[in-house]
Amino acid sequence: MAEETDVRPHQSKPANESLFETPPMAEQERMVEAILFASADPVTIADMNARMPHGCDAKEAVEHLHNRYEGRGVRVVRVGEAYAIRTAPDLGYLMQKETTETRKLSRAAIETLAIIAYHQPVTRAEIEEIRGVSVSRGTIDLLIEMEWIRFGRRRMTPGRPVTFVVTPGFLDHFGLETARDLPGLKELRAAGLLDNRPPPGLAELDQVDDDEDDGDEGQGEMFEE
Amino acid sequence: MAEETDVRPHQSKPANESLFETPPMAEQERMVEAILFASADPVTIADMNARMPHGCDAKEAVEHLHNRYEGRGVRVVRVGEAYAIRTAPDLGYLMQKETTETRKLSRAAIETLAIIAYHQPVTRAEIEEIRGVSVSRGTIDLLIEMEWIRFGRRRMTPGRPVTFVVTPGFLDHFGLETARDLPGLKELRAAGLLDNRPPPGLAELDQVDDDEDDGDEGQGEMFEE
Amino acid sequence: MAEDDLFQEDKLSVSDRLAAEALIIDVDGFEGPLDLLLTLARTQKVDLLKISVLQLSEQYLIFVEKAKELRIELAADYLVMAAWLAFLKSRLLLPPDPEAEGPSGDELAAHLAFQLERLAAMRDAAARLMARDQKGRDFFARGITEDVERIKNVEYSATLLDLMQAYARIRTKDEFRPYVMDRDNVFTMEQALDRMRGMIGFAGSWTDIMSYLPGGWDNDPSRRRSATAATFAAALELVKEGHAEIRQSETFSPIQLRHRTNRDG
Repeated sequence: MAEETDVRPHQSKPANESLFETPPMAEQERMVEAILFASADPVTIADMNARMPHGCDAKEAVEHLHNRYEGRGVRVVRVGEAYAIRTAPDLGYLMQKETTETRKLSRAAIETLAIIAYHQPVTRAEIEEIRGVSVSRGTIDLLIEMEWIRFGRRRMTPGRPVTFVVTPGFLDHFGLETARDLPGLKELRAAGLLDNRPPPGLAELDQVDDDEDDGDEGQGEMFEE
Repeated sequence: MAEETDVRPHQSKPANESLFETPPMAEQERMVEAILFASADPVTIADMNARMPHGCDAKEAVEHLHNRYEGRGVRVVRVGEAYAIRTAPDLGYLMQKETTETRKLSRAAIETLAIIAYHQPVTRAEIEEIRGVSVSRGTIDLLIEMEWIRFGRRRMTPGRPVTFVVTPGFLDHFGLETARDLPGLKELRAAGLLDNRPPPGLAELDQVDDDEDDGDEGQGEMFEE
Repeated sequence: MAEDDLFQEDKLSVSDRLAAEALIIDVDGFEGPLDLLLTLARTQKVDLLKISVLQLSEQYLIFVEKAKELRIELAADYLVMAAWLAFLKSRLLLPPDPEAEGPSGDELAAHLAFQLERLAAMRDAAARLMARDQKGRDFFARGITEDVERIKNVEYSATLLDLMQAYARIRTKDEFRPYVMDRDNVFTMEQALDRMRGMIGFAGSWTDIMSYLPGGWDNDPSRRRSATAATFAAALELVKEGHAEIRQSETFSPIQLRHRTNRDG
């Protein structure tokens, strides 16, 4: 009986096992490291064992490798029944490349901003009315993101539309104490910023505008009627 | 007095440096480890530095990492100006699954590639002169398509012929740090086999040509007369 | 010297004619006359530096002659080389003519020997190169890679002057224009982007971008055109921002979009 148990392992050994010694565990660890590194998908223990020389214990080798990578920039993770090497989660930000680019604000954005600055508080419908074209959500979002405009109080009219006002950040950026410091049309014209003469009949309208620019709270209502 | 010396270092620090301390080298090593593991292609030091926090020294970190992986299943290799992690060549047999069916290159393609690598920058006429046979367009196209060769600068000779040079992809494929590490390069150079040696007679006959061509272009004519 | 060489030619004729015949059968296997010469040179079983160029020339000429006998068509460059070697042979055999111009036979022979040695060296170098460990065969690159997401931070700039000019522009020009809603048939990229931002998160698999067209925009040709263009532009924008991946198998085939899955692990 005792003899039999002694003998059996030898008999059951395939020929290649006696010819080629099982590699030491350190070597097996190298193997699973290379396999996990190069594979396009996670690899199962069975698959690793199939690829490694006979007698290897991929499971144990993976465990050693897992411990070796503890605290490193990559780690050995289990994915279902398989294993893979992945970036340490805290270093995910390295997979991003940030570039900063200074861009001139689009014409749509600068016009929208100007209208908000001159007419605040102003609703989106009013901005569109003044510009003559619809204002994209992206433009408003951008200006809000830049912290140059913010939501003001809702207008007490049907639909209770939100209004937009400029922020202290806006004033700071443009070197203004208040939005009222913005020059009116008359001043713009005097400064040569307006070279195209107003169409006939518009002179009066301008006049009204300029007056109203001083009291900017009330301006918005003009368009609601 | 003691107070002053305490304060000075803080004052002299630029704003961003005092806000974000440069990570310790061990941490930088983790970072380059994550970056190199994430990429199949070699990554330049400049690219690593651009992705790592301000003040990091990717070059030093890569060196540490290189030493750490000495003897492991994967290793840090230099490819031209960049670095990559590759499996240890002795473990290639484990990766049969990953082996990409490499196109069987023709003898003409292999020789052309070797001539470009050893003689670069080299013109098509020079390749033909060395091989004693015309180089088919397809051969050059194939090598370009494999991203092993690319156009170099034009030769400043009549006709301004294009030259060919090998790429970092070539170095990567053959595990070369630089083109200077090509096997036997030194011996070939010492034996004068990489010289442009004008054929006798043509040197005088085509005096003008040879002067302008660095003495190499004239050789091809031998078979044309 | 001349007699010596003539004698040599006779001595060569038996074995070399046989060798030449064997080579002719395989003439397609040669990469040009220089390659053939190199093979012939190797039959001399001496260092390439010490080959007898005269003997080599004769071997080559025998080869060409034999080919003619067997009515095997040789490429022109083989014949050009034969003519040149015949000329070289005459230079080598005849006593140097002090009146003759150009290089001596010995100089020409030395250069041919150099060319053969260089070609042999390049062959050897090519073999050594191909014997190196190669990527994808002996060593391997990373199998699971991660894309580097490009995050573009845009800082917008505007001056007070820009602001005032913009306002002046609106107040002096646009205000007076009667407001007409003429954009019924225009679907803007911003609209498409808004729409797709909401939907892309649910699209885990490849989806034809045409399926992102808003309802009611796919019947009228002009509306469809506008919506398609806007959706395509918006899709590119999403890809640029790193939120989506886009592909097209070939020209004019459907363009497909999918949500870019974030790294896991």
